[in-house]
Amino acid sequence: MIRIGGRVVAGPTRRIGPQPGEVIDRSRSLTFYWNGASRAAYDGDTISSALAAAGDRVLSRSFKYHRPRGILTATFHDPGCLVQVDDEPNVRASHRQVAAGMDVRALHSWPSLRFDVGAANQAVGPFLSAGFYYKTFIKPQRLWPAYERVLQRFAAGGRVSASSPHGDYDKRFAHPDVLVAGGGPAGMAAAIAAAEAGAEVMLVEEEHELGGHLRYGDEVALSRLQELRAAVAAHEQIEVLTNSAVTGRYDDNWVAVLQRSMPHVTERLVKARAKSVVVAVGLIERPYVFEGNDLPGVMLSSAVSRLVNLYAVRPGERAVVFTGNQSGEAAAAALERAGAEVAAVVDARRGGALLRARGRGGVTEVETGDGARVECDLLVTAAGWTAPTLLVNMTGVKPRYCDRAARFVPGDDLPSDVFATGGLVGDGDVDLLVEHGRATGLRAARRALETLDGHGPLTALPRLEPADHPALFRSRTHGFVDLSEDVSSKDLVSAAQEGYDSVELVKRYTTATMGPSQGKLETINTVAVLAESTGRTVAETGTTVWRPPHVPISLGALAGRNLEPVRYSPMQPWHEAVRARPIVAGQWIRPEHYGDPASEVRNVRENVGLIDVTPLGKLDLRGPDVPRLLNFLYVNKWSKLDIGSVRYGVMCGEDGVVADDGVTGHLGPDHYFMSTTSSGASAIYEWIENWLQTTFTDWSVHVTEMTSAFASINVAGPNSRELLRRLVDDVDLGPDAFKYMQVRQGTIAGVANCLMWRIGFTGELSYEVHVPAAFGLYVWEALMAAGADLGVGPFGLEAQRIMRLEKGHFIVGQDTDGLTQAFTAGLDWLVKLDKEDFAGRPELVWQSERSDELRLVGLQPTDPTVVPPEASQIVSGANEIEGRVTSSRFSPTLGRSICLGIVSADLAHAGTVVTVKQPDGTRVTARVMEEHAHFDPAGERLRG
Amino acid sequence: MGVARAGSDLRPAARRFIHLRGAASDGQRKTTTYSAFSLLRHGLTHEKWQRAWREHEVASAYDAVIVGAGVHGLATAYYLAANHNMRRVAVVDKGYVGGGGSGRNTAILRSNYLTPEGVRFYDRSMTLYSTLAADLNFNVMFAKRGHLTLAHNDGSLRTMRWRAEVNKLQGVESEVIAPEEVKRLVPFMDISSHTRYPILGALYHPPGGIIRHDAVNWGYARAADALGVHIHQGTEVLSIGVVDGKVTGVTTNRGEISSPIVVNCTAGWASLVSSLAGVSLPIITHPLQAAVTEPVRMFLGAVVVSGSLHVYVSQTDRGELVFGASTDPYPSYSMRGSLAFTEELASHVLELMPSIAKMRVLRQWAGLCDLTPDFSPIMGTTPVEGFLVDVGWGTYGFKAGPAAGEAMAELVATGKTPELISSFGLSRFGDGLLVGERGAAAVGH
Amino acid sequence: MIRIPCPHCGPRNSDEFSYIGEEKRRPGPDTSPTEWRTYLYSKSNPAGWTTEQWFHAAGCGKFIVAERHTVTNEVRATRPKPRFERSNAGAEAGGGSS
Amino acid sequence: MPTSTRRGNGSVAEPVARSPIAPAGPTGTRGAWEVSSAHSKAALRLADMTALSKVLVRGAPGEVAPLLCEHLRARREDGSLIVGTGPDSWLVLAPTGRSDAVSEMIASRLRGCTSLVTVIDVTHGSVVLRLSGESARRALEKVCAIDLSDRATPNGSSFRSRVAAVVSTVVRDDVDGDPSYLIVSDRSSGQFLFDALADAGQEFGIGLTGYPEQEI
Ligand SMILES: Cc1cc2nc3c(=O)[nH]c(=O)nc-3n(C[C@H](O)[C@H](O)[C@H](O)COP(=O)(O)OP(=O)(O)OC[C@H]3O[C@@H](n4cnc5c(N)ncnc54)[C@H](O)[C@@H]3O)c2cc1C
Ligand SMILES: NC(=O)c1ccc[n+]([C@@H]2O[C@H](COP(=O)([O-])OP(=O)(O)OC[C@H]3O[C@@H](n4cnc5c(N)ncnc54)[C@H](O)[C@@H]3O)[C@@H](O)[C@H]2O)c1
Ligand SMILES: Cc1cc2nc3c(=O)[nH]c(=O)nc-3n(C[C@H](O)[C@H](O)[C@H](O)COP(=O)(O)O)c2cc1C
Ligand SMILES: [Zn+2]
Repeated sequence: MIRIGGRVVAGPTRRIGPQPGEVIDRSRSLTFYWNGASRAAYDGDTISSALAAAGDRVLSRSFKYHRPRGILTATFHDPGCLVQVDDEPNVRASHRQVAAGMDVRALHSWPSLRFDVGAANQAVGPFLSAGFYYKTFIKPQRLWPAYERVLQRFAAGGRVSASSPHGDYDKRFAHPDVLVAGGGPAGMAAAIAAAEAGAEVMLVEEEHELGGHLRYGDEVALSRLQELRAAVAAHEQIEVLTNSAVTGRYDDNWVAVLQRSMPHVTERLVKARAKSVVVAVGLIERPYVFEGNDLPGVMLSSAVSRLVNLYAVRPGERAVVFTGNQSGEAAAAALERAGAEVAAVVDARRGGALLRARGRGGVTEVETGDGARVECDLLVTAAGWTAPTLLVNMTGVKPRYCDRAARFVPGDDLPSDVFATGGLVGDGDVDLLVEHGRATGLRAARRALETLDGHGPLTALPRLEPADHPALFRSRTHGFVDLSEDVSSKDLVSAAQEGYDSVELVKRYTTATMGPSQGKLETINTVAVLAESTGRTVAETGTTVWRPPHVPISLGALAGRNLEPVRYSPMQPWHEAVRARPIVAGQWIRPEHYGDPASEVRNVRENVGLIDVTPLGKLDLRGPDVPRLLNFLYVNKWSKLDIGSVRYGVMCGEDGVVADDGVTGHLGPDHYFMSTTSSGASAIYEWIENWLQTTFTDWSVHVTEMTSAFASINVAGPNSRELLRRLVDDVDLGPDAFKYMQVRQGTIAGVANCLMWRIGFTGELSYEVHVPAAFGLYVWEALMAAGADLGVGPFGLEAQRIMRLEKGHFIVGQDTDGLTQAFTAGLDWLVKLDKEDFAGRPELVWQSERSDELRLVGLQPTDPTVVPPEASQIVSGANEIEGRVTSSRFSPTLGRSICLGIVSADLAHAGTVVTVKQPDGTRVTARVMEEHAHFDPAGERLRG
Repeated sequence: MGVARAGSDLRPAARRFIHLRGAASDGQRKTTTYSAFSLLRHGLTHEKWQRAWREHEVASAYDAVIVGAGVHGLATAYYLAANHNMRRVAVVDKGYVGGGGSGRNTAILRSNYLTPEGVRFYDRSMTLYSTLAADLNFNVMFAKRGHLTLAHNDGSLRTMRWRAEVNKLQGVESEVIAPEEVKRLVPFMDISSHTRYPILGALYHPPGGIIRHDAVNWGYARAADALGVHIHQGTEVLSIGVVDGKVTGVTTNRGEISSPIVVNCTAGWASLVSSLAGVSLPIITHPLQAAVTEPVRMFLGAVVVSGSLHVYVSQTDRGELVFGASTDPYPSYSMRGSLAFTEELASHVLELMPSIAKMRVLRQWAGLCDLTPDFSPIMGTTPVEGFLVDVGWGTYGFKAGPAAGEAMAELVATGKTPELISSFGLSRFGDGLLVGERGAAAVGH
Repeated sequence: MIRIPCPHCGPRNSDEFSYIGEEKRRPGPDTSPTEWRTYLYSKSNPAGWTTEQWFHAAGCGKFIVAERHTVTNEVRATRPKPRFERSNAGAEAGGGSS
Repeated sequence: MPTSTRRGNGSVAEPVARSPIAPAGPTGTRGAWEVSSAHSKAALRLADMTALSKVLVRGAPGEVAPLLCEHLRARREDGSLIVGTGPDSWLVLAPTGRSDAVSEMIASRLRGCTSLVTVIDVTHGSVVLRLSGESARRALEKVCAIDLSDRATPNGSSFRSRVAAVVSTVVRDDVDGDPSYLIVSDRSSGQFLFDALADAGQEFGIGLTGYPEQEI
């Protein structure tokens, strides 16, 4: 029901007869829900056009003052038309098409859109001036949280739900020669010309179909539209993306395109590396500032044209048109065609002025500059254009103000691979826009294809300039400058007076331009009002920084499939079958344990266990200079390592900080094999390559990453030799033939080319076997089968951690940290400062000369049942920190708790009793041990 | 406090200029107090508000020139005037107040660092922040929402516990909590064990939270102005005078200023400004980006940080989510921002809270961070006498503003480096005495 | 995503590379703490053209040298690390160990 | 404990080589390898080719490239495919079980080189996938940032970059005029990569197909 000044003037529908350019399909009716009530729509309707057709005028309440708001622009940027659709917040009702059954709800209204209690805020408006919250709620401080909760209630926006499904999003890369942003006449023409010149073109249009402003223009416009669309369609080289937005142009023409309503996914992010970008995003009509400018029924002229011509909706019954350009006239003509009465046209070019609009739930009366009052339900404004310069300004080019046309233009000196055309550049009729678009498209193609001629002569770039336009920003009255943020021109004036008088400060103080349309509607008026109140010009005042995205983009689309690779060992199917508990270790997924780590430990100590250590870093090193390389990389000496032997080594960074450890074996002439920690593998590879490629460029060494090429299995425990003997024929495993710290190559279970090292992290007699990966599962199963009577069983990472702690082996990154130099880690026995040079040597020389350094020590809690959690602090006095427990476990082998810890030098002597403060606050004591090893310090078991 | 003490330790040079012609005069003023009452009065009478801070001509001499009108520079100036009665002080900035990192940070405050020196220092800042609104008579909207640092593997869980233990020993509230407790605090969190980055626990720091960062900058500027400090926006330092190893002043685009003290508080630009005085710093500048979503109704109470996933997120009172991540992968002075940042951010946030996929990013931006090798700041003297630095704030320096300003003011006024910041001197790099905060400061916020 | 023209692979997205750092000289073994720590920690960090090393990790696996402008991020030139050009540091570091 | 091995103790049955990708049934064997013998006629097909022999060659560009292949190219020779994977590295793909023979052949060809030459069997370190069919380019474009147009990546070219975030060597190796890509990546991420490609190909109706008769 439509009322004007209390009179009912129309029934519930405002749908008019078929229009030549309408985009609705009258043969397909849909039903959806608006705040719980059903509404009819046609396929092709936007939510707001369907609501407008149904006579709904109020689409939301503003977030601060809870003022009623309706359609203003009928575009994506419509500030009063954000709605909740099902579980999706902040949907643009003037862009989103209706789908059957949609549940659409208005924002910011409680209990209902018509009776809104928050509207009481309007009364206190004068006290809620810009920045009021900085000036109050200061004391008493303890009440601030309570105030804060009240403020939060007025937060803008829709709702998210913890049970929403993630949704289906993905991505795609593209490499167009020319990417055209905007599918209006200029953009289409540019695409056509570029394609004709041989370029692969991507043409991106935000709306649901190509055409730009031609879609809602007159018959001439519509016929040009058909021609251009047909020409685009005729070119296979043009890929057209509609309902898609170019959201940003980043360095080196890396362009983000958000593609919506796909058959396969909800949204897709296209990442395009374009050789040339043509920005043809047209112009945005700007609102006018006056009292009552936010009332439902106040609409931009283009909104009226769109509603009538695209959706066959009569936006009002009786209209006043305030205009400074032809677009106002076009709107007036559209209204008349739609059967509305145009009660008055106020032409700013002839001195006409607009004072205020009045009404409660919508406009009912307009007061013009001469004091006349006109009853109406629609006030149309045509106050001028804003060029959406973001995509150009993202390159670093600053927008320039064109005084004559009263608008900012993209600026000068565009990068050579970015072109602008169409309304963004200037005004003209369709012919001129098309001509300019074509000439620009051709230039873009030439630049992309790096051809200077061919495909005919380069047509001259026609003159396209902004047309003169009256500077219409604000009337004599004050009104809203930013409807989304509820910021008025008065707020801006007062902020400027308070000293927030640069455009950046006024923005931050009032939040003008910080809402959903990010200044596309608001910036020019903000700048103009600020200029007016500071006595500066608009040009001097300048704009705020334009930032991407051009339109908001969902987290889902940005995330896409979220490709996060994981790595598995060849034995993974076996681990899964026995339900090993997985642990995420970097990219690797590994078994943490198989049920009971303590019994896994006992089994290794008593029988034999298998652990999958495939993630260990493995590097194949070849060449005559490998020994020099090893001497440089490790802190210890490598010159004399016999073929068939392996050695433990530690690497430090140039700052002397422990970086990695592992063993390296000498396999054959000029052939070595290095192992690193699992987490250090890729960094160490890169580090070695760095030395070889940038410093020791004349050394002959080839390094090959072999981590995944071998399945690595540690066979550990007193029965390990016997177990291996059953599967290995070609290597003598006898204790004298294959000694501790030796390496052999041979065949295991019929699999040739296996490496076997006699080493062990667990402290037991053990063999680390590296099996060609494809046979990994086969060999693992063979070992399991062959060792059944020997008590073979798997053990996981946790059992290994316990056993290495029993043996006192430190773990780089756990028992050391980012500042732990080699001597702190207790590596005095290993570091060979008499080597002429090695990585980190100078720092280690200086560290060796100091005595006040922290030390890593073995610790045993006095009470053997107490296992202080790792990271418990070692303290003295009240709260003086003297160190910390870096590793701590209950040892099933020793039946007591054991630790490693870092302590200050004066506590590092064996026998010192230190105080450990546990996380629960209790303090316990622990004794500093003679050795890091708590079990078999002499290493008899592993040498056996 | 103040004058007497300051006077006794003040280097003679600092006083020499006070009576020179053209020296800044004492410009203290009576300021309107902000309160509900004054708001009401202005609302009723439509009386004009006073300027928050005034504009001045650039004087030819000051007792101290502070370069950079971010939180560090402004706080230093404020405490110089308030605590030490040194008021002939200028803060110069090439842009607008708070236009550097201080105006573009994700505004997370916390003190749960790793080293005892770090924890004590940041805790002092938190103490100052707690009463800052009242001290400055400007509501800075400090919301102690609670701060969660998630642990996704046993290594980071161990680091969390390490931090908690160090924190507790310095009297700072911190505790490692279990995934269920995380879920209670943040119901949108996916704590299931089959995710790529399972949540094994979190470091919970109840006093941590977010603040209205601009308000902090403006509040300091207004309070400093009221005490007579000159704030010069649009004033760029182009060179720094050094004679016989001593600073003599600066040259700006608005003229020369002589001053015995120049304090470099320029964060991302710190290397460039220091090099004007011939001082080289172990600093590299990387952009750090941030983004906000469109607002939705309040659903995220705590500040959530994941170091492994390089993301931190909080919801402001306006309803938008504010995100940050790790610094850009290569050094740059560009503030243009990248797409990769938003992609990574989104995928990581959805890893934690998959049900917010339909929320939309509204704006992204970038700031510059001055990273040091040990992720600790550099505060104190330099080889050039009178040229002081308060830099190296990396991705974490907003929270430090009050404590750093207070300590730097004391150093300027007394000539002595306060104990609180003594571990953070520039000389530590030459001495090999780094303060390792990598584990707690990188990405941590 | 800026593009870095790898001298071996052609122009590639920068996320295929890891940034290594400004080109630096490693002091010889008889270095002083000051000299060494300058090598370790100090950076020239210019706002302008800089010569730096990148590692084409997700490509050819080569370390390359790039000239990049740190304000515009423009990469104006890249070149391979010269092979067989032994730096002094290398000569000293490797000296006599094999 | 599961025992998928078809043998009781250590030395009876033949060892089984397995790809990291669970084979699409039915399965068969090729040499020591367990392979899928599924057959898909879909317009877009994904096959696990991990059973191929793979040999890595390192050497000085000037000496080796003329004898093997230029960087960024791939060359077919005697039933094997030589790929220039870097300025000084090459990967040779050959039918299963041929790695020793190929290594010897290459080593003998490079015997005259004065610089250090390394030839290593890396069969076990990688997975090899083949993505073929009309929409192969569009599917691969979803997870790979390289320009795959005929202009930039014609048949016979190769590159190393990321595919679905996994560093891979990609060879454009059309089969019977049908666009086709061979993708070689680290073995441990093989299943991940395979799943990611299958997912990317879903909108094009991707079918999983087995190890082909004509191996390379
Ligand atoms: C995206 C982002 C998120 C962050 N998040 C957090 C967070 O959550 N918590 C936290 O504690 N920290 C955070 N930080 C870090 C924090 O913002 C900074 O460490 C802090 O703001 C630095 O403050 P400042 O006063 O030292 O420098 P800035 O605020 O950067 O001020 C430096 C000023 O120096 C001026 N200047 C530079 N050169 C000159 C010259 N030659 N002449 C005159 N003036 C000059 C600049 O214009 C600038 O205004 C974040 C940073 C960024 C970029
Ligand atoms: N009479 C009117 O109502 C009216 C309206 C607008 C423009 N004009 C005139 O038309 C001329 C402009 O023509 P034009 O072809 O340059 O522009 P146009 O406005 O006809 O078309 C631009 C197109 O770009 C699209 N677009 C904007 N940003 C985008 C993005 N980031 N990604 C994808 N698409 C995006 C818009 O949806 C629009 O369809 C101007 O001179 C102006 O005076 C007239
Ligand atoms: C904590 C915080 C919250 C912000 N919230 C918003 C916001 O809601 N809307 C908005 O447009 N910008 C927001 N911004 C970003 C600013 O608009 C601006 O981009 C940022 O301060 C950087 O300045 P610049 O873009 O002018 O370079 C926010 C910034 C910060 C630091
Ligand atoms: Zn390369």
